[in-house]
Amino acid sequence: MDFDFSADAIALRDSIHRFLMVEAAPEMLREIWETASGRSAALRAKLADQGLTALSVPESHGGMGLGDLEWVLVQYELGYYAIPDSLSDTAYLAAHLLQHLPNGAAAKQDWLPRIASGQVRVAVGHPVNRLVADAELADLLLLWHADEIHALRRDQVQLAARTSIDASRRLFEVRWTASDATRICSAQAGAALWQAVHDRATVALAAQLLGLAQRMLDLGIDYAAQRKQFGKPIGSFQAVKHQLADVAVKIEFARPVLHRAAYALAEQQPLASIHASQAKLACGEAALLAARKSLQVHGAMGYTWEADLQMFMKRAWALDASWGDRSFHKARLAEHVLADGVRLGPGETFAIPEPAARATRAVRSATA
Amino acid sequence: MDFDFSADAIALRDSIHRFLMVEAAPEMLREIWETASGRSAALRAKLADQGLTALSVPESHGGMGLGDLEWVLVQYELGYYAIPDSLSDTAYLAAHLLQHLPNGAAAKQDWLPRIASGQVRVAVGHPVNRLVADAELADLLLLWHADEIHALRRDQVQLAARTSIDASRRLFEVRWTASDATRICSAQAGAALWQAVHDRATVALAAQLLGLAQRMLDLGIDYAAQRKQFGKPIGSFQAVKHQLADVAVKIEFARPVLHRAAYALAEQQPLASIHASQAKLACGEAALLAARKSLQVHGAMGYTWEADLQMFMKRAWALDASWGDRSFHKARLAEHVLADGVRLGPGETFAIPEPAARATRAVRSATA
Amino acid sequence: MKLTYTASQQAFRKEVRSWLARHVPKQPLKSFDTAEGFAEHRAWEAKLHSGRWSAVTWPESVGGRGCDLIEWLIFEEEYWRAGAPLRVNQNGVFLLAPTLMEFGTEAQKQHFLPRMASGEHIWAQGWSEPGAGSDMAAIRCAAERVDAPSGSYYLINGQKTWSTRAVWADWCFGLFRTEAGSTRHHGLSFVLVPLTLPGITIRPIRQLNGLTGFAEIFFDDVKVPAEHLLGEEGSGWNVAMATAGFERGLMLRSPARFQATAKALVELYRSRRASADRDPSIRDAVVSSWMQAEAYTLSTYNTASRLVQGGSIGPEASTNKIFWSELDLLMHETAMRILGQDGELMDEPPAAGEHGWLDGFLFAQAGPIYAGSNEIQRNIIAERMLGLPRA
Amino acid sequence: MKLTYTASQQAFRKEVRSWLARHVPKQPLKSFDTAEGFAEHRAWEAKLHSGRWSAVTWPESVGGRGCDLIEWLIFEEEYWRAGAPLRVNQNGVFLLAPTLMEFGTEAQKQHFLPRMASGEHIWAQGWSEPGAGSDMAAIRCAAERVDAPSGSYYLINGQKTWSTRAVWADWCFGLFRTEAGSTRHHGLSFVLVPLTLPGITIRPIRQLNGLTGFAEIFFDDVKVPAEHLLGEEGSGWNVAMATAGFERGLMLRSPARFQATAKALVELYRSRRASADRDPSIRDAVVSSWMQAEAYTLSTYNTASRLVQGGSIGPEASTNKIFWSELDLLMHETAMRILGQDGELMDEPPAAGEHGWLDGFLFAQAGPIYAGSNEIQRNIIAERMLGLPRA
Repeated sequence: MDFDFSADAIALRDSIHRFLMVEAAPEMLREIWETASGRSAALRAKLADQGLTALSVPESHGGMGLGDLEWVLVQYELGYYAIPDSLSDTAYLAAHLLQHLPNGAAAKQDWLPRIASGQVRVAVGHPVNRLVADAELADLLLLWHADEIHALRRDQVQLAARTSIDASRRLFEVRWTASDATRICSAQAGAALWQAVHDRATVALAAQLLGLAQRMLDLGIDYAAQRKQFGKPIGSFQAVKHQLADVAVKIEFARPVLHRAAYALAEQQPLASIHASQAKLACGEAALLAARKSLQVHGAMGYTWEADLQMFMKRAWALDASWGDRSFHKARLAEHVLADGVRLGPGETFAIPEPAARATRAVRSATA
Repeated sequence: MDFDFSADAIALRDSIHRFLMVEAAPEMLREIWETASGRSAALRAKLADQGLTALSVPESHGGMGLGDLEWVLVQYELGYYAIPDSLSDTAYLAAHLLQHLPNGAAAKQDWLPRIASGQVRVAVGHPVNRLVADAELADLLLLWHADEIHALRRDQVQLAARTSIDASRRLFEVRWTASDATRICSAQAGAALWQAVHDRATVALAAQLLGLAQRMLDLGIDYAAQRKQFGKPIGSFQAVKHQLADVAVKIEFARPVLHRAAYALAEQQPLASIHASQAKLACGEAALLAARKSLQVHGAMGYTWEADLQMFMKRAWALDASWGDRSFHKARLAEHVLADGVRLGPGETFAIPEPAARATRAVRSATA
Repeated sequence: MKLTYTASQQAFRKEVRSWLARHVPKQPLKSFDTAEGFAEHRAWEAKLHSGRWSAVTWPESVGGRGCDLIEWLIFEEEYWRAGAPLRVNQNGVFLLAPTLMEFGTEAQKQHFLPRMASGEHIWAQGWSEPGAGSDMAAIRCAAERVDAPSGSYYLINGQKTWSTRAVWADWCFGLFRTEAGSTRHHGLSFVLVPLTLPGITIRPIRQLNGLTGFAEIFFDDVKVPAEHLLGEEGSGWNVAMATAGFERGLMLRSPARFQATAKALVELYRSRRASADRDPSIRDAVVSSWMQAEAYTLSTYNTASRLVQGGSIGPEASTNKIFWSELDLLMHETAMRILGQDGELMDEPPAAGEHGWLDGFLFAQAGPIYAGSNEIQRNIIAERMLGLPRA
Repeated sequence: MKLTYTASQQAFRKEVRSWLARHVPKQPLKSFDTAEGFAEHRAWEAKLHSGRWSAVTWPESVGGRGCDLIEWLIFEEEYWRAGAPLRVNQNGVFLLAPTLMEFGTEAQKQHFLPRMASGEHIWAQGWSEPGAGSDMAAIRCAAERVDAPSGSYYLINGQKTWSTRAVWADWCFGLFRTEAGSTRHHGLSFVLVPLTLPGITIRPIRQLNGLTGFAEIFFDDVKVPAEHLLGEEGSGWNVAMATAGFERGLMLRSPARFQATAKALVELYRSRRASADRDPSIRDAVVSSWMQAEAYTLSTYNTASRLVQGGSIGPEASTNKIFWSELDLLMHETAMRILGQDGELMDEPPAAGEHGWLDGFLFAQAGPIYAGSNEIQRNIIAERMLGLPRA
């Protein structure tokens, strides 16, 4: 029983943390928010330099061959710094889809090395989302059609931009036509792949939400320690202390839930989807509470565009409802917990249920 | 538009308040709690002396002929002082049932004058309650059977006592046999009467719960002002202040909801049941919050038998689930609010809906 | 107790309803936090005034209808029921006007009230300063009285912030320190300042939603004629407290507003029930929202009926503020949960009659903060209403 | 990261499960807050000891099995899974023992630990005093050292209160003021006191549920041999803080306890679903309870695995306390909502395997209060973990 990440993963996390602290200051985020595309080629190039685009591309395709456990740490940092980029969609989700395509798919050879080298952006259109993020700048779009996977270039789709409250999200309605030429994976093999991608996106967002929660807490602490009212720092008042302490408790108890979900993905456990939903709910709850309480501690200042807090709040609100909103994930949890014959209670936390193992085998064969 | 009670009603409330302050000190409650019957003939006699048993018995039967508006004020006081007696069942609920029996029922003549004079106790067995309160000392039991009303003397029923956490409640399983001889009202006329009694019991408990909430708040305030920790009264700490302030807010906003419900009963409005449910939910929520927060403010002392708080908490917990628990009343509210064509929103608060007026007429004819 | 409307109240409701049905703009106005929207809203105030609906509780002599609080509540119900525009001059009509009527000279009343009613003067607030937010007695912005031959004036220097409506408003009211060296709530005066005076610089503050609902005001040797002092010099704290009482109290947020939101929430839930019910706590939150909006309405009618009969406002001021601000958050958070991934879209066209949920959600975030934070309100309740000892 | 059990851990689980299956009493014991129940529970401690299960984390030399924390968690899981009795000697085994092992002399360890393991000594706590609850440094109960020819002893005078288990316990541990005139956390010493000594009067305190789970202890010239000092004289605060750390931390409430409750809650909901679903928020609370019990379990395994690898306990001590006490309240309040009118009945026979919900509900009320109130815990989190300034 060991909850620690490998020393290499920790080193990766630490280096990304230090890198983003310098390269992704709030002022830079503001600048990128205000650009037309909402994306910075320079930032993407730096992320690629750090090796992040290559993270989970197999070594055979020019990548580092790392996996879900490394990603969960990286995603947390992407959340903490509210990085406005499609890195996760490209280098985690699309890379996962592509590398697990049934053997012989040309798309693997075409795209994985270019993902690894940071040359391309890939957008993923999953049916749980009504809109597709980052479609405009995408070189490739991987789109769901009746469980099939279709690959389209940017010029093969029509886009209509939609505006999110979070200016770091760039969302699009996508019109396109499915054809034999665009299909790169059958529905039979595709179903499990789309599920695997959804689970990864769920954990990725959970990690980002937890990073956002911690950032909003940190912003609240800083403000409360500096701002004075009635001759004292407001952070010395119990009413402020206790609100921030509650956020800290939520974050502390979401973290191991998140890490377990990433582990379940990495191990392809049959309950990985359940664990992913639980992680997104726990981390989302921490982020929403952090937003509310940090805003309250900031007072009117928190309600301004000038204060950094707003960028993190908006991102938290938006991500919480993305890749399945709270209702979606709660329904999935409830179905599991309230089912006949489910094993709950002391001693069952790390047990691997038998019956669902079939589903796992299906995923494995689909990805073999 | 006038929310004020009549001067007479206020005077009655004030005199009962002063009376109970003297006659129903916590030490006396403790004594009664510990008796076998849980009831005090002396206390009942004093309540009768105050005119409370005669309150809503018609003047033609030796009573004062008052109604729901006076009762809601009295019930609040009964709650505030946690009076361990079946006064409400006898003099409010049973008196209501009996006086609205179709003309000619002998039971009216037999029992109403004796209720008014304080000679008898009457228990009411409504199907929403699994057990019958105060059956053991009852001279008369009014029992539901397929919407009929049956009247039985104590020696016509068999009782099995059950133990409530609230020692001021005496609950019984009642075994009895319905017969033509025991029936005093047909199902046709009975249905509306049972409904009217349920609504009145709901508002009565709501009022008691609000009185309990205020009492628990007052106990918390007293304790917080006296008890010192770290060299200061604990009531000077924000963490304590804010918990008690939240209770005060809940109480303030439950009170007009309660008074409106009593008014709707008095006016036989078609939405009286809905208003009654809302009152019980609002007052119950205030009482549960007051229990939790006052206990927290009391610390370990609140967890003892010695501290008065426990008597009020237990009563609040028990009453909140009686005559329809929260789920029951919430379901009734939801059905109303979410129905097709219901009139909600600005300007509708005091509107009397048309269609349901038929039901009211039914009650009126049943009680004519 | 009598919870019914009189015939005359019913007739009043009919009259309001009928006027609004004819005049409420068919298309929603632009936000009054934009230049264009501000002008549209000012025109709407003038339109209201043309029907004598802009300040119904004022005496007829200054443009009102002499309505009592029950009629005011009826007016508000019809106003929100009709989906009429937000009131750009709320600061003036609901906050400043009662203070003016209580403390103003006859000349001040005759000058300001009609212009306020007609929308000619739109008023901004000037309470907070960078170092004086929740702690309003920490105000430092100075107004030095100068008695010049050409007439006495106050020379104002300093800064105000979080000044609602100040970006496009004509006038601002607020507290200034007229006695140099005084501290806390001593030596303050309540002054009315034309925002067009030389020496005034207004820096808009961009809000969460990107618009500029409030501003910083910088005063650099601004000369305000002495007749714009409201109440006595040095008694500004008492004058302001009366305003703050109104602000937190009855008229800041009429129950109709929350009833309209609750109704919209019920409709939103009903229209998306299949997806919303995947999280069963949503239905509970919807029904609870409706109940709380009803409770707020009943409580307000209760207070209003007491005031109409000559009673005085009690601790409702502070309990109200907490109740409606938390209710507003609950309703909008619940709506966002129902909307799911549609919630984040700023360009989502609302369905027929649908509430602007995202805008409302953002605005609701400010509720527990402005007009005295809820933490301050809880202190007030604990100390003044419950009698707990000060720290 | 590796979230699986080793073969030896699995074997250990099997061994625990098999022993418990054979020995856990078929009928629940009476409450240990009654004389008869106390005796039954003491006998159960002895039975546990006979299988070497009463203190699995202790070294074998003093009656334990040298288990690490992961094995301890496994033991707890099986213990709660089997529905085994509550531990009457929790104060001793989980709170005092770690302190004894760290600060005790060899003689003290050899004397006390085996007797604790066997149930011969049941321990009570002696922290709080009437004027020293949350503010433990306000302790006044005096222990004056007297060096007599017949041997040194402490002369104890004063009072302790809220002393858990003290009504029937054999020993009590606690803090006493050994330096007259000292203040706050100076001049305190940690002393072990036999409750049978002359001059000791124990007054049971009746709890909410009518039973006597704690007591006041009055000391009137009580002579405690000096060898019962634990740690150095005057260093009691440090010794006690180590105990308090354990108390609030990992071992006070094992996750298995809450998982067992969560499981029972799911079963209760399923068995009464038709009526419970009338309030749809109940289902949400049930699922949320399960999720939080899982989160608490994962968090504890996370901490335990770090400690096993030589790491140290962090701010978990305070966050844990808040989390489990609020979860316990949530679960029992939800159960009471499901039970409705059946909830108040003290004589309701639980259905097969059903939890004693009313008892649990009452006990859960104490959670946010004892072992350092949740208000104190939030202060600690804010000041020590988040670095916010002291008041």
